[in-house]
Amino acid sequence: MQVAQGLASVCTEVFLKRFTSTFPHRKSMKRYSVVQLVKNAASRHKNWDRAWRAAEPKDEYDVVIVGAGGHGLATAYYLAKEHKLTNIAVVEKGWLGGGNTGRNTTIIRSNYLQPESIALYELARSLYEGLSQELNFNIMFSPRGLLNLCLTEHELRVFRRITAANAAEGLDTRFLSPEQVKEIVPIINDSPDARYPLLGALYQPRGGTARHDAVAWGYARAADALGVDVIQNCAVTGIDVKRGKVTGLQTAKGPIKAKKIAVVAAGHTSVVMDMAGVRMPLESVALQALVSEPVKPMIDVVVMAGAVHGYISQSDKGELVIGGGADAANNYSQRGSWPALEHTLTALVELFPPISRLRMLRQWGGIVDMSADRSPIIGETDVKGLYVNCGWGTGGFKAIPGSGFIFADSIANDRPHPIAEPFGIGRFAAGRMIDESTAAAVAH
Amino acid sequence: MSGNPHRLSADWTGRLVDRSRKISFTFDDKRFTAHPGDTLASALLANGVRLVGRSFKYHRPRGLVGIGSDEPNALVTIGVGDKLEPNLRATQVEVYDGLVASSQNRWPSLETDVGAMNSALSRFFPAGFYYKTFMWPQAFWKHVYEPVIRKAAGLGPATTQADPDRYEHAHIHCDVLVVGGGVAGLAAAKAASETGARVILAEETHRLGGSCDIGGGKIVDDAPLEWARSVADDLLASDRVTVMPRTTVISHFDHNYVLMAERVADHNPGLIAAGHPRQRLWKVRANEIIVAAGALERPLTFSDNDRPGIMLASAARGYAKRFGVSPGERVAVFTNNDDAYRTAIQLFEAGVNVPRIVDTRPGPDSSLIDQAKAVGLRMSFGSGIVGVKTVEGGKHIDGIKVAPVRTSGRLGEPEFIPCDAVAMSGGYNPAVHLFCHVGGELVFDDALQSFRPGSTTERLRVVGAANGIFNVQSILEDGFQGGEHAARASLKKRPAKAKLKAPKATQSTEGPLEPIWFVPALGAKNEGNKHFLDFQNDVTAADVELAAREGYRSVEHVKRYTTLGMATDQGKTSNINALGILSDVLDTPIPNVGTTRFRPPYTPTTLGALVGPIRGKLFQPVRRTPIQAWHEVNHAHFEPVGQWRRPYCYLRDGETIKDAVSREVLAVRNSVGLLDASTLGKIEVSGPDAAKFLDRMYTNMMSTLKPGRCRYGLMCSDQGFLMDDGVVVRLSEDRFLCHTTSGNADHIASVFEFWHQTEWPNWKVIITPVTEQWAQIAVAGPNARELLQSLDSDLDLTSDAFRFMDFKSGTLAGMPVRIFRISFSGELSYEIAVPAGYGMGLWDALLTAGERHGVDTYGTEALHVLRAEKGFIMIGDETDGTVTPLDLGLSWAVSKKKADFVGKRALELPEFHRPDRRHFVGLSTHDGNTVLPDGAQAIQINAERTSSPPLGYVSSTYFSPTLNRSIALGMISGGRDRLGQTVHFQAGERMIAAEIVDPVFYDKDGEKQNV
Amino acid sequence: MLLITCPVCGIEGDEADFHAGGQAHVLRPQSKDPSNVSETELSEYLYVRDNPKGLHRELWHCGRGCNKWFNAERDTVTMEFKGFYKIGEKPPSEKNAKKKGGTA
Amino acid sequence: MSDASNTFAVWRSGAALDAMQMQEGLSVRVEDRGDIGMLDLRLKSKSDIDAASKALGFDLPTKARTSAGTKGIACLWFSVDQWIVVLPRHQLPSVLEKLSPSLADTFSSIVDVSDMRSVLRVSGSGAQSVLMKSTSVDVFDGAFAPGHVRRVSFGEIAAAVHVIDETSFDLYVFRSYVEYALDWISEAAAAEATLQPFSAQGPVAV
Ligand SMILES: Cc1cc2nc3c(=O)[nH]c(=O)nc-3n(C[C@H](O)[C@H](O)[C@H](O)COP(=O)(O)OP(=O)(O)OC[C@H]3O[C@@H](n4cnc5c(N)ncnc54)[C@H](O)[C@@H]3O)c2cc1C
Ligand SMILES: NC(=O)c1ccc[n+]([C@@H]2O[C@H](COP(=O)([O-])OP(=O)(O)OC[C@H]3O[C@@H](n4cnc5c(N)ncnc54)[C@H](O)[C@@H]3O)[C@@H](O)[C@H]2O)c1
Ligand SMILES: Cc1cc2nc3c(=O)[nH]c(=O)nc-3n(C[C@H](O)[C@H](O)[C@H](O)COP(=O)(O)O)c2cc1C
Ligand SMILES: [Zn+2]
Repeated sequence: MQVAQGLASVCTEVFLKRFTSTFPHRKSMKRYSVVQLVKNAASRHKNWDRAWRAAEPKDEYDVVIVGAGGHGLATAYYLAKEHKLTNIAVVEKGWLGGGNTGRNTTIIRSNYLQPESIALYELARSLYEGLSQELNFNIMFSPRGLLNLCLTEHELRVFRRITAANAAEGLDTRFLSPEQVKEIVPIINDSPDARYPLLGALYQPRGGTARHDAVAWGYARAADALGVDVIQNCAVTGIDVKRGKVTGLQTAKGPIKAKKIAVVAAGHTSVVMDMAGVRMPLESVALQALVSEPVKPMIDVVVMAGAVHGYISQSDKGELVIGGGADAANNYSQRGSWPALEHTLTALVELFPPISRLRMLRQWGGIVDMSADRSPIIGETDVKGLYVNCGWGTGGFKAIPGSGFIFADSIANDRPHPIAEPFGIGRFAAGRMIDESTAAAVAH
Repeated sequence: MSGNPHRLSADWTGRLVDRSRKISFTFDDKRFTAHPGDTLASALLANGVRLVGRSFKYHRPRGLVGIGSDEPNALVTIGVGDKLEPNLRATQVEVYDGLVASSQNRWPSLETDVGAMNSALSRFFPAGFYYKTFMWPQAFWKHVYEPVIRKAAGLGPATTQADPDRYEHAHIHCDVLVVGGGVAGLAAAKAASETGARVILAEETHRLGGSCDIGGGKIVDDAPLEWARSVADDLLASDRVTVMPRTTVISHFDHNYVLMAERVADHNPGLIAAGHPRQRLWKVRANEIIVAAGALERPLTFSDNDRPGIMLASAARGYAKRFGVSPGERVAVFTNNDDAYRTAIQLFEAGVNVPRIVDTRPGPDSSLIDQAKAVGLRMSFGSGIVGVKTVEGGKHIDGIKVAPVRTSGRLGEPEFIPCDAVAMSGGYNPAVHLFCHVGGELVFDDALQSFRPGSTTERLRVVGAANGIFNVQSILEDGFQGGEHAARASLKKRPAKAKLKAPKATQSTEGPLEPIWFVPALGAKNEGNKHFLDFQNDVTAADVELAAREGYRSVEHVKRYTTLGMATDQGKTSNINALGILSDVLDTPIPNVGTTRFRPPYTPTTLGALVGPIRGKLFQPVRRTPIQAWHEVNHAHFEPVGQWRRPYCYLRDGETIKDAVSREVLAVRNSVGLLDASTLGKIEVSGPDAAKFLDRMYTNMMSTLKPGRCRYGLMCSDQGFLMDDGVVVRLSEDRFLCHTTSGNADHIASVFEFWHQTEWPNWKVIITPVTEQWAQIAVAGPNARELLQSLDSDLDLTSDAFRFMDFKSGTLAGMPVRIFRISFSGELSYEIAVPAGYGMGLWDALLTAGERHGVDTYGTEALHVLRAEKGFIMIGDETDGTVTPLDLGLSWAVSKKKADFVGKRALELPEFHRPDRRHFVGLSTHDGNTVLPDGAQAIQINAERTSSPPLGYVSSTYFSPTLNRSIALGMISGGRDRLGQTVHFQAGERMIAAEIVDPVFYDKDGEKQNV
Repeated sequence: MLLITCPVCGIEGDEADFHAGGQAHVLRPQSKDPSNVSETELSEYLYVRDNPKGLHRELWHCGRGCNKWFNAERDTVTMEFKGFYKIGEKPPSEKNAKKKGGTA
Repeated sequence: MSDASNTFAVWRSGAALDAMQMQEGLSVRVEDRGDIGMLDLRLKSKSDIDAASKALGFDLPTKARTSAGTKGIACLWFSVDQWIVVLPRHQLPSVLEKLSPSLADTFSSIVDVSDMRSVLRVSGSGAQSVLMKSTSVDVFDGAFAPGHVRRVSFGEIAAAVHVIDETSFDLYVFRSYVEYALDWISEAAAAEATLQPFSAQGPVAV
């Protein structure tokens, strides 16, 4: 069969011609505002700027960041903004924000147990509060409140300890009674006959969610405006090291010289670091998630239930956003898989019986980098000029602004930022783990 | 018009409906009549209801677009109360008598929807508008904008009640799973079963035949449907084949694991009453899979193409043929391909007025076009619909404006053609979804202007229209060949030359289609913001263009920025059209633009079905000890411990939990108490190398333990952190019994196996978990010995004969027992193990014998208090994965003599010997009536509250009934060197002062347990 | 849901009936010479993992079968198993490599 | 046996099972096989397998997932080095008397695990259907024939299935899970919802 060559392309051209200003090369970014929106509506949206340039690599940069996820882009932004470095590139093998930042369940909280973690995640959370304004991009931070359900006596003790640990760091986390929980989430199963009767919840009122894609886009746009080259479709294929020091990298778009290289490649960190001969305490595995069809508001907060491995929130569009467990075995497949999701769904239907009649719309996986103690790794490596920021595993979205901030500071000043210091890669050999998995040690 | 204004005349009764019978249903509280066999879509159409829903963003009035599961618009809510179910596609809902349906996403009503204002304002809501605004002032997002947006979004409502229906899971294996019961699927199933394979044929709808009833042509000498009927009969009669109607293959996972959702009773609630589940999830493992899922028709992108009355051409003729319903009285056809001519001809034959066939192709030529000409249909070639005239605020169309589209892209003189419906066709997309779930690679087919399957690592093949083959003869051949090959592969037969022959078929040949992604419109309408791509999410051509222009150039960016393809239909009909536009915008061919990722499930699937029976009392098993029933009868207040449910305490009349716990503690301290310790993990380790092996597993030396003796042991991970503890008993020279904590029983057994098999496979060790073989009862308290002595026994229980940490076996009260004289309470205490079947008997015997001592039973909380009084650690309270035995002051249990044990090397790290590590200590509040809160953080004496990390925390805290004061245990930095110092704890607004003391609060010299 | 065959008992079953044990052939230096293990060697053994994108040698436990641990080779991208082999045996890819070498 | 054997019986046929047998509308019948004894046998060498076979009076099954036995004594293959000997409880002492000496001084192990598991006999027209709803095994596989033994996930618990004949099987579950197993079976055995794939079917619309 041959294709009739008719009007096809011409027709679309007619349509395209309507937009006179195609792809302007912008000098200064126009701020987004209601006024802009109205103005642009009047001009039929012909004059919106590009959010970012389609940058191509230069020969050399002061800092090349590998990975245009939230962490990489935030690092670039703060390097430019706070440390006035302008000769920076972020190289991305696919499309910016296409890694875990673009596929996570967007939970933001800082109610951790260990003081090192609290400092890091609370810095990030507090930066999220003003991030839309900072970036001039609505990232829809929604501090709608977050509940960690308490379903066992063991959790009760752990959560009390967390409440106290948080209070000691000045965080607002509270322990709620089952009645208070019911009031916040009326559809919760609070029957005393439930398999795990509800004993209360740890509540962080300023925990919540943000729009995942917008975080990546907002940082990309803001970084681009400060002169950062965000180079997409540019996979790093090699890292050049001379006499223990980085000199540049090989990419799909050719070699690039670099004084410093910061690898922020999440699930692919082991692969990229291997190019510099650095072996990592990481395992990559697909973490599973799903969304339901959108429905009218039914859950107004984020709910996590560690004892039964389920967490859930409802997006502004109305889907229930549900996180599952990880696959059993290492992989880089990003595929959806079943066992983890079935487990999660049984837990959530048990906790929220009315969701039984809703429907799953889509499921997916993201390759997360699980570090040996499940806490992130931030800092310089044994190779001079080679920095790494990884190991965020299942929970790094919430950390993006904080992580970018302290990582940029560490790179710019050639010494770890105080909040980053405990997260150095050397902690493993030293036995100085930062372990948040207390709830895993359930026993009597 | 009365009754069913759009039912066709008697010759066109609709082959699926029974016009002789009537049933009734309601839509938005209005009662309507339908016939058995109708879908809600066909019944609404028959009743002249065009407006069935409102779109997501602009609340535009919407009607039916399709006829199957690809329907983007006609979403309805079915049922009420606890059976309420939102977002169902009217095209899939089979009407039964009494069905209650409602429209969604409108307020106050479908006809007058306030949200429709959004449509008028649509210019202010281009793609991604919310990223650009709603930012000021900062607090407004949470308090003002977001609540409004949330309320407005979200399609249908959810029920707030628990789901009353039952759901099932079932597992099934087969040689060949065939997805789809159209001609291709039937052919494949027939060929596979005739080759000897065990075959499952799953079909999403309630009937077989797929679209062959509207595809035209002949198989052998009959209508394709007749062939389908006879093949179906063969398949149904075969015991090698299972045909599953109303079963959607939703997901394909690694290694041909497939989920299928069967809608067992949705079409007939009577089945639920009769004992059937509402839906069933099938978990299939198929050696080979054949996807014969057909192809999905795509709309054309013209201005106002979303108006009610504009539907897909195949749907239009489907409604006529299957349900005897016409989409309208005057139905214009708009196409870029020949297949839509079948719609024109069939509608014409059904007596519907077809005023015009508008064909974008300048001079198409084929037998179908000739047929259309022959029956007198009029055509406008090289033309497009350049405007749609609507009435009643866009709820109905009144006619179309048709104009020649010149090669310059300019429009010729428009002609107005009155009509109340349009059947459109932009070509077909093979249904490649399932092929893609497990990494199948697509190729772009220029002739189809669509993607079709390329290569895959799975044992899966695609046939028929899903494979991009649309001609019946070729489909049959493809199906037969696929079926035979798959069967041979599964049965491991040699792939000989195919033996089975497909029957002969004929079908009118079709000319080529013309790719056209954007039909120009008159005047201002050309902005593209009424050229809808994704109907449900209101994504237009202009949105796609804007996204690309703003830099969102990856197809995945376009999807996310515009929400294209993210609605409940996942862009089944619209995605390729959008790719076409994007391709033109970026000036990049479609294959380079690529497509967004296909993900499971194929259609949205009820969470209830996914969860199946695993809910309520079948949600996570509760393990029961042999004494569980007694606990229940005797008012135990339970707590979950692992999968067990252990008595926390036993409540007597009028008692609070606190009262009960203190009574139980005092009973043990003052007389004697019984604890059901059956849940403790028990592992027998035997063999010549058992002692050597346990020396590795435990930090202590176990090889020096004498037969008949017990030793408290610690187990670390190789990282050096304390993992578990328990008493090890040497039953005989080469046989040990290891006790573990309840929650860790299975874990430790597998840890043992792991070390044995992977690190020391040649050691002669046999590991036998025996937790469930034994019921175990702790008898603790000063009167414990007397109690036991009052029972018949062949054992000498006197203190010299049966010392602390001794083990003996014998009989007690006529039961075979193992008795361990160990104590977790600090009292004289025996733990007695009996084969589980005797558990209740022993419990009874002990209770009876203990009556004169006022024996009491105690639960886990009393156990905790008792051990805390003694300063014993509890795994999970004092440990959290970061604590070593050294931190806990248990270095006496960490052998210095052994060359190696699990955790030894790590424990030598300087980090674990830092003087400021947190040590396990007692905490004695200055005020004995004040109980420290759980987990309270210790703050340096005299220091201002700073953000510097606290000194440590409270790990266990109780009011001790024994000592009549509060006691607490905690982990304090350098604690062992701070004994006697005071630390402070924040408790709400209050500061509590406590002294750091030795963790043993009660009977420091251990006299009680040694009596 | 991966499909796994236990090389010990021959059972073929769902991934859910097995338990994944991570990277195989990780050397525990203490077992060789407990008195002479550097901190680097220790952390290499305890924490550092190959984590390859591609062929991975890993441990599995036949939990609903013979209760034995075994090894597998699997592509971590396509998820295809390339072979299953018992503890103590050589990975199939190594064996094959040898064979190739031998015949060449 | 001691006087306490009564207690044993009382617990074994707990209330849950009585209720179950009385429940109407199930496609299977469930009985507790009651007073049976079980030995966990670990043998590491061919000679020990031979010795044990001799002591028991029949060849231990060495083919994976099979069983063997005589006169009331059955031996189920559990692993390459593990068997479960199932026998009437009263025969346990005499069998042990023969078995133990035959394995004396060998690297082997016999553990009395009589009380560790409950054995449920599930029989009736719906037995196969119950298995399909509860386990991931291929019940239509030719190997899944009488005598076949397979450890499975049964619903949410670990279990072993011993196929007796076309319409019955024995289910071995750890005793703490037996109530759960019964609840599960009563849900899976709804008679109306009995599954009969791969058999002639009623009409389906075309
Ligand atoms: C399903 C799921 C749910 C989650 N839920 C939450 C949650 O609720 N809350 C939370 O806080 N966190 C959550 N997370 C974790 C969170 O998403 C991640 O920790 C976080 O997004 C990591 O951001 P990143 O920038 O480090 O990585 P990514 O966003 O993955 O970015 C890394 C980038 O590196 C690129 N890259 C890789 N290799 C190369 C190369 N060779 N060359 C160039 N570029 C390369 C990748 O393409 C990618 O774009 C979840 C994760 C998943 C998968
Ligand atoms: N341009 C054309 O002429 C053209 C285009 C497309 C189709 N056709 C006609 O369509 C027919 C094609 O035959 P075919 O058998 O390949 O396709 P088909 O459309 O006839 O059958 C596919 C079947 O698969 C079912 N299905 C789809 N996805 C499913 C899933 N996930 N789970 C279960 N069932 C699923 C559908 O309900 C349908 O019954 C022919 O009759 C042909 O004439 C013609
Ligand atoms: C918070 C969140 C909400 C989502 N909502 C939708 C949705 O409404 N519709 C949809 O089709 N996909 C939704 N997705 C899933 C994405 O379509 C996509 O599957 C996911 O980001 C992973 O990308 P991939 O499937 O392209 O690999 C959502 C994802 C996230 C993280
Ligand atoms: Zn095995």
